[in-house]
Amino acid sequence: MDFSDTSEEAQFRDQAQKWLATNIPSEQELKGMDHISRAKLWEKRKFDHGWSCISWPKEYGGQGGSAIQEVIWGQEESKFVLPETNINIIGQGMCGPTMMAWATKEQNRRFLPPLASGEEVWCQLFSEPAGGSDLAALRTRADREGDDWLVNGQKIWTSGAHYSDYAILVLRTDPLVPKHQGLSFFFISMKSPGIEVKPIKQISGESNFNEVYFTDVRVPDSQRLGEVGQGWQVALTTLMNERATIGGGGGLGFNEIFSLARKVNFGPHTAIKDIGVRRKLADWYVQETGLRYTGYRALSALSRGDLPGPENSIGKLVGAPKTQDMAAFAIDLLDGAGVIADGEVSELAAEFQQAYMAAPGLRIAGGTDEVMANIIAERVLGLPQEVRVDKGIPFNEVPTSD
Amino acid sequence: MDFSDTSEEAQFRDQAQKWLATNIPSEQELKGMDHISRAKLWEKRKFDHGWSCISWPKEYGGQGGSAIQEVIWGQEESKFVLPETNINIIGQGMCGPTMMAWATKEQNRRFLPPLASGEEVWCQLFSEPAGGSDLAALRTRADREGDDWLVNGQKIWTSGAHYSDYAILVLRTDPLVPKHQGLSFFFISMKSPGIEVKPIKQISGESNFNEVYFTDVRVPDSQRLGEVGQGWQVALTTLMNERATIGGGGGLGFNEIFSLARKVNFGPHTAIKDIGVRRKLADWYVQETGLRYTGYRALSALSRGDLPGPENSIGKLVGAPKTQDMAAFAIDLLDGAGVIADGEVSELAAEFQQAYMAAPGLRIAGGTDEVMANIIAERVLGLPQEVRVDKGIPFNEVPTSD
Amino acid sequence: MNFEFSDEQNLLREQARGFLEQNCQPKAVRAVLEGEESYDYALWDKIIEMGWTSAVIPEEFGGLGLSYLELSVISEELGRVCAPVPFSSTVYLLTEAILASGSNAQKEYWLPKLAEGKVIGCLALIEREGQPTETNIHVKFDEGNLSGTKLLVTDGDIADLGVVFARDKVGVSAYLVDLNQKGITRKRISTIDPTRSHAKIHFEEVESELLGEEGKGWKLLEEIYNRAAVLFAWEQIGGSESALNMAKEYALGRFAFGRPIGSYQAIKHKLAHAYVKNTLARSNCYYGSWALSNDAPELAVAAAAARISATQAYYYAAKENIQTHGGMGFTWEFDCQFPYRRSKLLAVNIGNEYWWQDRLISAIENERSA
Amino acid sequence: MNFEFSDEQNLLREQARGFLEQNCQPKAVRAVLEGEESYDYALWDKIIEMGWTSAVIPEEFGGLGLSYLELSVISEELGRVCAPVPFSSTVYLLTEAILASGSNAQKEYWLPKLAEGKVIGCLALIEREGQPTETNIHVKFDEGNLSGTKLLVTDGDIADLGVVFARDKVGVSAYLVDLNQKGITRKRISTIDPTRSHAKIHFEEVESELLGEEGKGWKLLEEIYNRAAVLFAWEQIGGSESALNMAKEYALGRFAFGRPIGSYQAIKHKLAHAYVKNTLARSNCYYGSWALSNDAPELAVAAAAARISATQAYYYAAKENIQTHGGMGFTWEFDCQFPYRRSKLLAVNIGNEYWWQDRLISAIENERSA
Repeated sequence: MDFSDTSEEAQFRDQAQKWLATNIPSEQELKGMDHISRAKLWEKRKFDHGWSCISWPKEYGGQGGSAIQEVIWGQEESKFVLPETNINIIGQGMCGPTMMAWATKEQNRRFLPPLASGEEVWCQLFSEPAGGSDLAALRTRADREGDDWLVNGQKIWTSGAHYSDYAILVLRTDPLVPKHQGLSFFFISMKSPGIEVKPIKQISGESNFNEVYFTDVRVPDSQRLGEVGQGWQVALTTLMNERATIGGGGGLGFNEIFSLARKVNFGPHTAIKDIGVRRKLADWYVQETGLRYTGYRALSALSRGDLPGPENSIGKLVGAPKTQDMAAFAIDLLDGAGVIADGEVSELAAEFQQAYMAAPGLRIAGGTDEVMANIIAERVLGLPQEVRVDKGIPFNEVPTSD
Repeated sequence: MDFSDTSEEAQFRDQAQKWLATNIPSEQELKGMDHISRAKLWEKRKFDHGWSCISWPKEYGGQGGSAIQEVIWGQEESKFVLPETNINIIGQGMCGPTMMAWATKEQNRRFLPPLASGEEVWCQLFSEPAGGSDLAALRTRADREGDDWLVNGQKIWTSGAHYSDYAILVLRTDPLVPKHQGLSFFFISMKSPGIEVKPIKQISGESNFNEVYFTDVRVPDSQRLGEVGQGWQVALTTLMNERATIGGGGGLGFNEIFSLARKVNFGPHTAIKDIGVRRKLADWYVQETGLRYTGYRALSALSRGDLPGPENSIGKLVGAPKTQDMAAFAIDLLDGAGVIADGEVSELAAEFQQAYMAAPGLRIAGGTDEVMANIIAERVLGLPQEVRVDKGIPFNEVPTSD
Repeated sequence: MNFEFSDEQNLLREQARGFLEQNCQPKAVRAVLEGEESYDYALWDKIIEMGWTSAVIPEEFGGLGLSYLELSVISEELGRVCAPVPFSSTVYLLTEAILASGSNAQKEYWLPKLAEGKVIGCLALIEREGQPTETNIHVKFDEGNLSGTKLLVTDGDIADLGVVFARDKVGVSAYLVDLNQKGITRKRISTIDPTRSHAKIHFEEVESELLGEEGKGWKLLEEIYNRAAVLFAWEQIGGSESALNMAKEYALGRFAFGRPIGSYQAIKHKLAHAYVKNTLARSNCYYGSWALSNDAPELAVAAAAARISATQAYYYAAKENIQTHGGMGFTWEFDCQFPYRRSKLLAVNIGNEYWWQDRLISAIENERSA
Repeated sequence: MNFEFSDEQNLLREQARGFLEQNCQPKAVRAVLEGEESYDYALWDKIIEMGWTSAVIPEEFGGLGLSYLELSVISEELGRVCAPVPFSSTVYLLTEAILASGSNAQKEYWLPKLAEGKVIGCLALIEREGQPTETNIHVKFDEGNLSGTKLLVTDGDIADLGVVFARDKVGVSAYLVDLNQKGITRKRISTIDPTRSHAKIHFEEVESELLGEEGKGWKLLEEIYNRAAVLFAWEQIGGSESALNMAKEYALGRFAFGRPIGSYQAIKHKLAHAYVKNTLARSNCYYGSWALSNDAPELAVAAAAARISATQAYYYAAKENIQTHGGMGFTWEFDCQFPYRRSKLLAVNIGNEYWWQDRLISAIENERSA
C-alpha cells in the first residue's frame, strides 16, 4: 500500500508538470478576452500539444492514453491557475464518449476532433420539467417527416446551452408504448432554427443552467444514435459517464470552517477552543478524509484497469448535505453578522452565505440525495427496486399531475 | 392558557388524592405475596372503592366517569409507590373497550366487571412471526367445526399470556380472499386445552413477552366478535386504543443524563462543564419538554371532549431513539467503565447499560419508528399510502419469503 | 388543564391570517426581495392600523394592553408569510426594551409614539463577526455622546429610534438613540434575506440617553432576549409550518414514475420528521408564551427551549422543502427561497442556537441549585 | 497510486475469513455469551497456532515480522465475527506497549513468550467512572511495589501480564506486572459484552517493573492508543460490515405487504447510509494502516480519523441492524445482539469518540502550526 505512481505514471506526470509550467497563458496574453474565448484558447493549446482528451483514440483527436493518465493530468492541471474553467467539460466528459459508442466512424472523425480541441462546444439535453428524478418520463417529442424528425417541447437544466454548438438529446418518438421503449437519441446543431435558450436564475443569484425550447426544429435522421426506440440504452451510456464527471460537494470544506473557527469569537474565546465546535469539525474532517481515501481506492482500481462503480455516488450523497450544514454552521459561528452578503462589509461572512445559497442545488443537481441513496441501495447492496406502477403501461396512460 | 383544573376536575383530583393517601397497601400487608397477587390486591381495592376503570359504564364495573377523570386518576396514582405495576393494563386498556364495542350485553355483564376488578386478567393475541409491521398478514387459522372453531398456529409478542385468564385474538378464517377480508375476531379462555405459552427472552435479559402456540384449540362461535370476515374492523377498535395505552419512551431521560454529567469527569472537569455535553443535553431537554407540552395540549383537547389523534405517535417516534442515544451517550460519558453491568461494582454504569439493551425493543414494540413515521405522514399530513402489491390478491397467493 | 389559546385568541389568529393572505402575498414579499425598497410600506401601514405594533403596550400609553398570548398569535402569522416589515425590531426588541427598563419619562415619551406606529425601532449590538460578548463592545459613551460603529443592525437603515449597547465609565450600558439626528451615517447592507433590511451604522458624537441602569446593559440585553426569544420562536414556527405545507402540497401534486412523490417513504418520512420537529417546537412555544404572559420565573428556561427547538425546526423544514421540490426548488422564480433565507436570518438574529443551548443549561442549573 | 492491500494480503484475508467461518461460528460466540468461560479456549489456541498473535513481533524475538497491514487484515476479520478471545488486549495493547518502549531485556524476555502465545496480556488504566486523566490515577508505585485498585480491566481475569498505569514519585508511569503473583485479587465482572472478559483487579504491594520512562506514562499511553486505535478501528469496521450484511440479508428475505422489506425506502436508505458510513470509515482505516505501517508522523491524525469514523459507523450499523430485523432483532435467540454489544464495548475501550475528536483537532492544530 503506497501512494506513489508506477514508473510509467511518474514519467507521464513529470512530462505533464513540465509542459504545464511553461504553457499556461499569462494574464497579459488573455487581456480583453471574454470567458468563452479564454477557455477556448486554453483548450486549443492543450489540443495542439497533445494534452487534450488523453484517453480518447488518436484518430478522434485524443492521445490514446489510459484512464489513469487522464486522472494524473487532471491532478496536475488543477495545481495551476487556469484561464477559465473548462466550458467543454460535459462535451468532452459525456457527449464524446456517447458519440464514440454509437455514432458512425465518419461522424466521429468529423465531430470529435473539434470537440477535443474546444473549437466546438457540446451540451447535453436530457432533463425536462415533468421529469426530474424520473428522467425517462420526458415528453419533448420528435415526429418523423421524410428524412428528418420534427422536434417540439422543452428541455431544462442545461449547462452551457447558450454557447454550445452541438448537443446530444433524448426525445420521445412514440408515446403509445411504455416509457423507456418510446425514446430515441440524437445529436443536433444548437444553431438549428427553432431553438431558443433562456437562462434560469437560481436562488444563489447565479445562472448555471438554461431552459431550451424547441419549436418545429428539424434534425436529420442520420443524426440519430442507436435505433428508433433504443434511446434509453444510449442515454445510459451518457449517464454512466456523468457519475465520473460530476464530483463531490462544492468548494466549502473543513479547511474553511477550521480557519473560520480560529478567527471568530465564540463565548469567552475563539471558536476553535470550544469543545463542541471541535467535535463538529472532527466529524466533518473524518467525512472528508473518508471521501478522499475512498477516491484513492477508486483511483487504485482505475490504475489496475477496473471501471469506476456506483460506489462513487457516495461523494455526492455525503458531500452535498455536508456543504449545506457547514455553510449553515459557519453563519452561526459568525452569529448576527453571519448574514452579511456584502463582501466589502464582511469578507468573512459573504463567502459562507454564497455557499449556503448554492448548497440546495448541490443536493439536487445530478441526482438528488434520495436518488443517490437509491442507487447505493439497489446497485451496491442489491436491494430491490421501488414498486413501479408505470411499468409496462403506455407512456401516455401513466398517471401524472396534469 | 393555564394549567389548572376546572372546578369539577379539581374536586375529583382532591377526592382521588385523599383516597390514595390512606389506601395504598403497606409492605406489611403485602408481605410474602408474589407479584401477581400484589397487583390483584391493589386492583381489587380500587374496584371496591370505585376507582377502577373510571370511564367505563357502571353496569360493566366502571364509574361512568370522563376520559379526563381517567387521566387525573392516573396522574395522582402515579405519585404513589404502588404494590406492583398493573398487570391488567392491556386487558382494561384494549380488551375491555373492544368487548364493549362488539360483544353482547350479556357477555359484557359477565366478563367486564371481573376484568375491572382485576380478578380476571386479559391479554391480546394479534402479532404473529410472519406478520410484524404487516399485522393483517397473520396466518393462525380457525376452521369451523359445528358450533366451534378449531384454532391452529402461533401468536407472538404477547404480554402477560402466562398469567392471563382470557384473550382477544384475530384469526384467519378464509385464506382464499384478500388479506383483510379473511379475518375473524374472537375472545377465548387462556385455560383452553391446546394452548401453550412460552416466554421470549430479550437481549436485555428480561422476558416481557411470550409466544403462544395453538394446537386444535376449540373456541365457541358465540365468542366471535363481529361477523365472520369482519375481524380486521374489530381489530382496528383495539388498535385505536393501543396508541392511548402505550406511552412515550422508556425511563431514561434528561434528568438522568444531567445528573450523570454533574458526577463524572470529562477531560479536566466534570462533564456538565463541557460545552459539547451541554449542547447535547439542551437538545434532549427541548425534545422532552416539547413532548410534555404536546401531551398537555392533547389533555386540553381531551378535557374539551375531543378524541386523541394520531399525533400521539410522535411520543414514541421521538422518545424511543432518544432513549437509545441517551443510553449510548451515558455509557460514553462513563467511558471505559461504562460497560460494567454489575451494579455492585458500579451502580452508575449498570443503570445505563440496562437502558442501552432495552432501547432497541422500544423502537420496535407497538410499532416501529418507520411505522410511526408512516402513520404521521399518512394520517396527519395526508400523504398517500405505500403502493400495495398485495391489494385484492387472495391471501394465499401473496408473495412471502417462504 | 387548559393549555390552549382561547376562542378569542383563535379568532384573532383567523383575522390575522386572513389579513396577511390578502395583504402579504408572495408577490409582495418578492417585490421587496427584488426591489429597492427596504420594506413593504403599504403592509406596514396596515399593520399599524390593525394595532399590532401596540398590542402589548399598556392602555395608559395608548396601546391595546393585550397579553403576550395575542402577540404570539400575531408573530406566528407574520412568520408564516415571511412578512417584509420591521415588526420584530420595533416590537420584540425596542418596545420590549423600553417596557422592561425605560424610565417613566422615556415610557411616556416613546410608548405612545410606538403605539401609534410613528416610530420604527432597532437594537444595535453587533460590532464584528462572531458571538458578541460584553468584553467586545467598543462603541463608546462619554459625556453624553455616543461614538463608534455597529456592523450590522437589522432595520438600522429605516429605524427612528435605537437601543444601542455601548461602553461607558461603569461598563456596558444600553442607550436610547434618536437615529434621525446629525452625526449618524448609515450604510444599507445586503444580507442573506433581502426581504428584511439591514444597515451598518456609524455614530459620531451622537446625543443619547441611558436606558435602564448604568453598567447593567448586558443584563438588560439578556432580559430583552429572553422575552424576544419567545416571539421570534413563534415567527420561526409560522415559517416552518409554512415551509412544510409548501413541501406537502408539492409532494402531493408532483408525479414521478407514475405516482405522487409524496407516496415515497423518503419524502413521507422527511415530511413526518419536519412535522414532529414543528410540533415539539410549537409546544415549547406554548410554554414560552405562558411564561412570558405570566412573568413567570420559568421564562429563562422556557424561552431558550422555544428558541432552540424553533430554530432547529425551521432550518430543517426550510431546507427539506427545497429538497422536496427538486430542481424547481432552487430556482429564483419559486418561493422556496423565502423560508430558506428567513430561517437563517432568524437563527442568528438574537444569538445563535449554540448560545441558547448554553443559556438553557445554565438556567436549568440555576433552577436546580436554588 | 496503489492504495490497496496487496494480493498476498488479500490471500491472507481469505484464509483468515475461512478459518474464522469454521472456527468461530455464531454458536461459538454464543457459548461464551451464555457460558461460564471467559473466552473461547479452543479458538484462542488455534489463533496462536496460526501465528496471529506473533504477526508484527520481529523475527528476532520469535515473531513473524509481518507488517501492520497484515495485522489490519486479521483485525478486521476478528471484528467481523465478534471473536470471543483476548486478542486486542494481548496484541494491540500489551505487545504494542512492549514494542514501543520495552527495554531490551523486557523485549527479550516477554516478546518470545507473547509470540508463542504463552502470555495473555492486558492494559490496566481505569480506576473509576468517567474519562481517565493523568490526575485521576491513584494506584501507587512505591519502592518497587504497586498497590491500589483498577476498576475495570478488559481480559484482566485471564491475563498473565499487564501494563499498569500508576503514580510514582515522578508522576504517572507504566509498569509491567506479572499478574500470576501473590498480592493480586481479581474479581470477574459482568459487562455489556459478556463475549469478552473483564475484571476488577486489586494490587497489594505487588512487584512490578518500570516500562518506558519514569513519569512519561501518559505519553506512552497516548502512543499505544494511537497505534491500537487503527487496529481497534479495523475490528469495528469488520463488525459494522457484518451487521450491515445481516440487515441486508434479512431485508431481502423478510416480506411485508407482499414484498421484501428491503424494497421500502425507509429500509433501503437506512442501509445505504450504513454502507456510506462503513465505506468512509474503511477508507480512513486504510490511511491509518498506511501511517501505522510506515511509522508516519501523520499517525496521530490518521488513527483518530479511523477510530472516530469506525466508532460512529459501528454504532449506526449495529442498532439499525436490530431495527431492520424488527421484533426478532431484540430476542436473545437472534445474533443481532453480538454486534450491538460489541460495538459499545469497542466504542469506550480505548477512550470514547469525544476524546478522540478532541485529540484529532489537537493533532491537526499541531500539524498546521508546525
